[in-house]
Amino acid sequence: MAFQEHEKKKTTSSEEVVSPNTPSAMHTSPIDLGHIEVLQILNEHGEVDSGLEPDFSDEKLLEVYRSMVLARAFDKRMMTMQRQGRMGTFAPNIGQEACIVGQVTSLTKDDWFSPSYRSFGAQIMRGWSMKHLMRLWAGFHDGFPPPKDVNDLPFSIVIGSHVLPAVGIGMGMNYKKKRDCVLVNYGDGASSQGAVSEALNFAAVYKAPVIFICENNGWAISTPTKKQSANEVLATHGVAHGMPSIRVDGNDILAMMCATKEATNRARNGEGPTFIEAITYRMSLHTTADDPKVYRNDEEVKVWESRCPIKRFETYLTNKGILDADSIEKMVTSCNDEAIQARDAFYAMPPADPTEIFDHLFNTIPEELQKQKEEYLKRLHQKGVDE
Amino acid sequence: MAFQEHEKKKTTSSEEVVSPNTPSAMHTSPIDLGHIEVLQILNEHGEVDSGLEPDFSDEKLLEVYRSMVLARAFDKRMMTMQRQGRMGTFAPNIGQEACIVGQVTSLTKDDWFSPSYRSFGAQIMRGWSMKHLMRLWAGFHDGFPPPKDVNDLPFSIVIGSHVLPAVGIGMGMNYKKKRDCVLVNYGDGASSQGAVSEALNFAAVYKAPVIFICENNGWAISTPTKKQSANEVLATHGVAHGMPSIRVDGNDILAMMCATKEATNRARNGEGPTFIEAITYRMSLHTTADDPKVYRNDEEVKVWESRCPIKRFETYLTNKGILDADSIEKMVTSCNDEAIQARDAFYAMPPADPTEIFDHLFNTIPEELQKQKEEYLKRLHQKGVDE
Amino acid sequence: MSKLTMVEAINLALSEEMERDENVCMLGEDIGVNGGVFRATKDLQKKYGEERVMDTPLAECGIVGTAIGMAVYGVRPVVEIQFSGFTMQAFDQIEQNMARLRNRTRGKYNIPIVLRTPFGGGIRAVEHHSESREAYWAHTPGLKVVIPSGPRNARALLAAAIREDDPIIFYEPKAVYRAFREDVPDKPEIMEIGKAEVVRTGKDITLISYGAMMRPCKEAVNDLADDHGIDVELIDLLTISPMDTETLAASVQKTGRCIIVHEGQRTCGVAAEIIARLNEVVFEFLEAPIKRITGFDIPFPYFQVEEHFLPESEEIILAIKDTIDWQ
Amino acid sequence: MSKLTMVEAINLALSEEMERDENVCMLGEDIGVNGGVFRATKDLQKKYGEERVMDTPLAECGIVGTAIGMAVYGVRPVVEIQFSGFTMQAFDQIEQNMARLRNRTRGKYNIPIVLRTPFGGGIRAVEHHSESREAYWAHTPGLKVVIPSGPRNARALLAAAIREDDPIIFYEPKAVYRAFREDVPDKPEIMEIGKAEVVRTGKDITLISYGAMMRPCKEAVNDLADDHGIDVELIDLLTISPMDTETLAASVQKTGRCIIVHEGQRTCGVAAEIIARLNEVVFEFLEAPIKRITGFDIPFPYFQVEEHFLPESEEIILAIKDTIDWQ
Ligand SMILES: Cc1ncc(C[n+]2csc(CCOP(=O)(O)OP(=O)(O)O)c2C)c(N)n1
Ligand SMILES: Cc1ncc(C[n+]2csc(CCOP(=O)(O)OP(=O)(O)O)c2C)c(N)n1
Ligand SMILES: [Mg+2]
Ligand SMILES: [Mg+2]
Repeated sequence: MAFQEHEKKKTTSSEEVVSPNTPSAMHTSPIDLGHIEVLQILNEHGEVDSGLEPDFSDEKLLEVYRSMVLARAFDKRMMTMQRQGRMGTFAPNIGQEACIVGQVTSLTKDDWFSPSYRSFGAQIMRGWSMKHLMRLWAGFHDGFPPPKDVNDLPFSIVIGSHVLPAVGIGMGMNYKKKRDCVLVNYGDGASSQGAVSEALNFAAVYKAPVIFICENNGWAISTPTKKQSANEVLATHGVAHGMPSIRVDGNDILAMMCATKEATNRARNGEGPTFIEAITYRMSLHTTADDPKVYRNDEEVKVWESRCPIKRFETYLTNKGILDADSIEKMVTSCNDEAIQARDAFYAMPPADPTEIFDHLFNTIPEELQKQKEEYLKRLHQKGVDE
Repeated sequence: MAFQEHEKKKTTSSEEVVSPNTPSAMHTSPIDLGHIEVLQILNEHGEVDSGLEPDFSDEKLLEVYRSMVLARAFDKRMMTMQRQGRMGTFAPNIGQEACIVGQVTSLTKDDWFSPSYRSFGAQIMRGWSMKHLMRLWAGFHDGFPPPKDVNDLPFSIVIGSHVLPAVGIGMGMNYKKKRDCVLVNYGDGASSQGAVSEALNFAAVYKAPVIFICENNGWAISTPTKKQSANEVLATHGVAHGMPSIRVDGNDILAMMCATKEATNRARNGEGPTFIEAITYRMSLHTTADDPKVYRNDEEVKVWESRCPIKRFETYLTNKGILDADSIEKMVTSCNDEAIQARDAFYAMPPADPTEIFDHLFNTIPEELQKQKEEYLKRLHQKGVDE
Repeated sequence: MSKLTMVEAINLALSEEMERDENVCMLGEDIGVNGGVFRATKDLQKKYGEERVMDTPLAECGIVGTAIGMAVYGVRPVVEIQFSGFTMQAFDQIEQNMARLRNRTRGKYNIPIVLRTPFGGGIRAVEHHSESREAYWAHTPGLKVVIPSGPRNARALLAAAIREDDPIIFYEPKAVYRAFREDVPDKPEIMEIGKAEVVRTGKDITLISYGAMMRPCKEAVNDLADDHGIDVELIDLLTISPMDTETLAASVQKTGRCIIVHEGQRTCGVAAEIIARLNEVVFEFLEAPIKRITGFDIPFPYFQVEEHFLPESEEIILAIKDTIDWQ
Repeated sequence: MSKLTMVEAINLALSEEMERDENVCMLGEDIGVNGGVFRATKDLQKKYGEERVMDTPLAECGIVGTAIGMAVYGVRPVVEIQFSGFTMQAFDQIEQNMARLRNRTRGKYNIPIVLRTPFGGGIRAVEHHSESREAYWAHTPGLKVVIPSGPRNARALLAAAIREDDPIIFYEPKAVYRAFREDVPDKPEIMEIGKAEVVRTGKDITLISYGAMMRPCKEAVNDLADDHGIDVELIDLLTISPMDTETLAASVQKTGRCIIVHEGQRTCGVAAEIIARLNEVVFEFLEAPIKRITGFDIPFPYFQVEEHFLPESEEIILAIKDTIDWQ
């Protein structure tokens, strides 16, 4: 794909540049920074760029499509539960399904994923059951550990704080000579955190097998991207730290699949990290505690409705003869049902165990902490909380 | 100068780019990142690029030349004192005089300067007496406050930690509608600190009148720039954050003077920050506690000797007829004398006052702290330390 | 007089101080159009403009670091950190510059910053949103740490903080934000920073707390008076640092017994410091060990069980009875 | 047996542990060719290669943050932060991830990191190079904090720390680095983390300290024994958190009197915690207020006057005499 070529070009041009501690004369010719490629395969109308069309199998395409529909169904179910007071505050992923689902489609079980809090669709694909995710967002401790055999970090609550650990996992892969990779996503807002810059730098310096997905969805709560950064092309951050960087239409599932596939290939081949800026849009609330009416106008939202990643993909799949109105409807129903079943299973789960909050901080609970635990158990006992 | 043009070009190209939260269609054409201009006016042999030669007055040129010679004389004096055990650990600026002195030549008294620890020449130009700087590096509290009427921050010891406050000063200037500017310098090593990225971002977002000088001197203690960053063109950091960025030959005093002059003009005109990467070389020890023989070879150092910023400037000034061998010798002697006088004046200063360490933390010393102070004074008394 | 919630009272103080002094400005995430995620800065941008109420990029270190520079330049920034857990992102700037730049320059530059941030549990929030880490700041030389407990003192202490020339960490107990309303005078009011308040005098035992924990303490005090005839002296610390040792000592000298309640973790917490001081100055008056009821030395738990982590009045009552019976 | 300085003993432990377990690796600034600014990692890169002894970019948050990821992946990073003052740059990663990721994942991921860093004053360094902020870490749930006081225990505790599966802050008293030599056995040695050491038994008073402050304490103890017939029990804390309350309490129960000495700032410091605990568990045995001789609540002063900031034996002697005479 185009952006590998770009990468080659860039390397050549930067070799010309004087290395300050290499004794060579000062070059005075301007340094060409090259281009950032922009990738879109399916346009807003679901029309495919035939020159770029990938050849994923029909099964793969349908699987991915279903994941997107399921992500939306899950979102809606969560919203209802939240409004009924049966779910904690959470961050809907509606409108970003192509970006979120697409990014993990090239990952294997041995790869790692370090998600932001707005990554339901991806987490489900990675093997988290919906019931488990509900448990997590409803504030149960047992919701946090990733499922057995799933190599994920729990989602990040502190903006940007999960990016450095993700890079560290990549460095660990290099250390252990594994040919796997790590994918980490974060938002336009997170891109302002210094720790994220440090992460890009470490990844590039150590050629760690990391794929950075910067989900530029236009907003960080009430702050639009143009107030977040004077350079709205966030892919430039990747360039600054010396890694191949691309901008992708994040509402185009094919583009997301292709871009991440290429990036994971690079990573596995020892070629180091890749930066992908995905342009998408947060269609709903920031979280259920937020009211976007205060800070953005509906028209903007409407325009983005017309760029819906699911509809676009449906058009493509319909044109390809893989889907039709009927199978679409069935798929939506089955996903809604699955979400409802998950909800029921979640409701049937046991209440939280208040006694275990001391047990996992250390491998062995230190004596002094054990005393505090006993004090706490006494408190529970006095309150009549069953253990 | 070239890099303003470059800036115009960049703006145009970035306007083409889709603003994610502005409802416009996704562009798929590659985003041109443009070029980073590289500025050198005096080459290694002291030959001037006549197309770029600035017309500073002879007095100005001589004043700057003397500042460079004085910076070196001061450095040498400090080194002797340190080796005699009469000075604390310090960071020599030898070899970087053009970069260090040149950067402050366009600042006025109303502007602010936030220096790194390797900025003697600049601090002297800004109005710090050498005696005062000696006091500072010898570990006296009264050495730290900048002199009356000098708008500087004290030098930064924690790498990169002074950059955000410098940007804040620029934001304060905007707040108070002042047309002044702030200049902050930091090293290639510091460029890895996340806080420095945040500073670039804030400056660009708020169009703060800040000039960033990234002194790429090849080394951060034992770490060469190429291990610090996978993209050795550190000026790209400025580009990533959306500000005009240039690379300058930091051993070329004319280039440093011109680049910073243009940047200060931009800042005063409300056009926001500028990023200047200055390529230079740390000729001596990192600090007096360091032994570079452990990690770098002498040949590299020798090559850079031939790029000496002072010699280069001498050649130019001699060719121009402003200097000759005789006046050079006189200048060197007079600077050495001045440094010796400063040393003598420093030695004649009173010993440190151990009693005042409680007095400046707060505007009014809180009662509880006053009790601790009394405890401390009692300790001094018991030790027989005269107050 | 109007009946305000704490968050309204804070909004009022901010508005009054911005009105009073044009050098007062605000920086924070989503504090502008959005009025802050808790609406503490509601309408202030509309009133005072984007230049004085600045939405920032999402970078706490950046916010605090630039506020320091603004302060050096003579502006008086009030910083909002969205949740106190995210002050960790700015720890370096707080510890290395905000708390020390005045000292470093021997008073040449003042750093009149107020760093406001909601702290504490009780609102069923996700991890990192319920922290009480005031002890970090109390342990950091150069900072003052102020914690209001109700609408009226929040308004008066915040105004005082904004007028101070030294940096202040202003921890707002978010569980109190909308918990109750209180009469707040129409005219601006100032409360001295550095003074604890004896909320109720009593002779049997001293109970010391602050912030949201004042509620269970008050409940306990009332129950004990009503049902057990135990007369508790209740002290609201209000300023954590510098600590008003005198008021605490005077009380314990009288009662001989003391309990301290806070949400923050125990080890090296604020209660430890109070005990150390009382041990130093009123040792001979102590008739029982001083008890601390605090957060445990584990991370604040997830919200399904958070209620069990937070001290409640029953436990305070038991502790008081135990301490009174101690021999 | 060989006579080693503390910095040599640390180097030895690092080398032995890297030899023993190929998953042990190191990250830090200038630790490779340069061997660290104090030479604690001298020659280790030569021995174990660049992949295991990694020079990093100049970003402490980056170092700790990536080490966390490596640890999650099963590597065992030993991190060097060049001076403990710069751990502030990594505060967020330490508090939010290093200390908590195990808890967050209910034990799915271990974080076996040792964060080594030189702390404390006494070497005439510039600002930020003499910090003692162990109380921050003691107040942070999820961390263990270990502070050796001599070559032999440094080597044995560091080896133990590297073998632990939980994150450890390993504070090295830099004033001790080259202060004296001590016999260190040829064979690797392990000392249990979490145990204080009674360095000298005594009956009159308990003196508790750690790190570089053990030197003036030992001087004081010897002087008191020789010149005044006062029999001091001296305890080296060694692990600050979790604290060995039992050993401390047993001693004070016996002596009835106690003094605590540390360089770190006073308010909410380690001494405050010790006092709070002793108050809780041996209140009835206390015959005098527990005294603390600590750093004052100001930034560590510049080096012309730093000697006056640091506690010395004369003051400890006076305090002990005062406490013994107290009534
Ligand atoms: C360090 C930190 N600061 C602030 C917050 C509060 N906060 C939560 S989400 C958010 C905005 C994030 O925006 P972005 O990174 O663009 O992600 P998006 O929500 O758009 O997916 C903020 C400010 C936080 N969680 N962590
Ligand atoms: C936050 C922080 N980390 C580490 C150090 C120790 N240190 C002092 S100078 C230095 C290297 C700085 O290199 P660079 O930024 O390139 O500046 P130069 O010394 O080359 O001028 C280091 C690591 C420090 N002072 N602050
Ligand atoms: Mg966003
Ligand atoms: Mg450098």
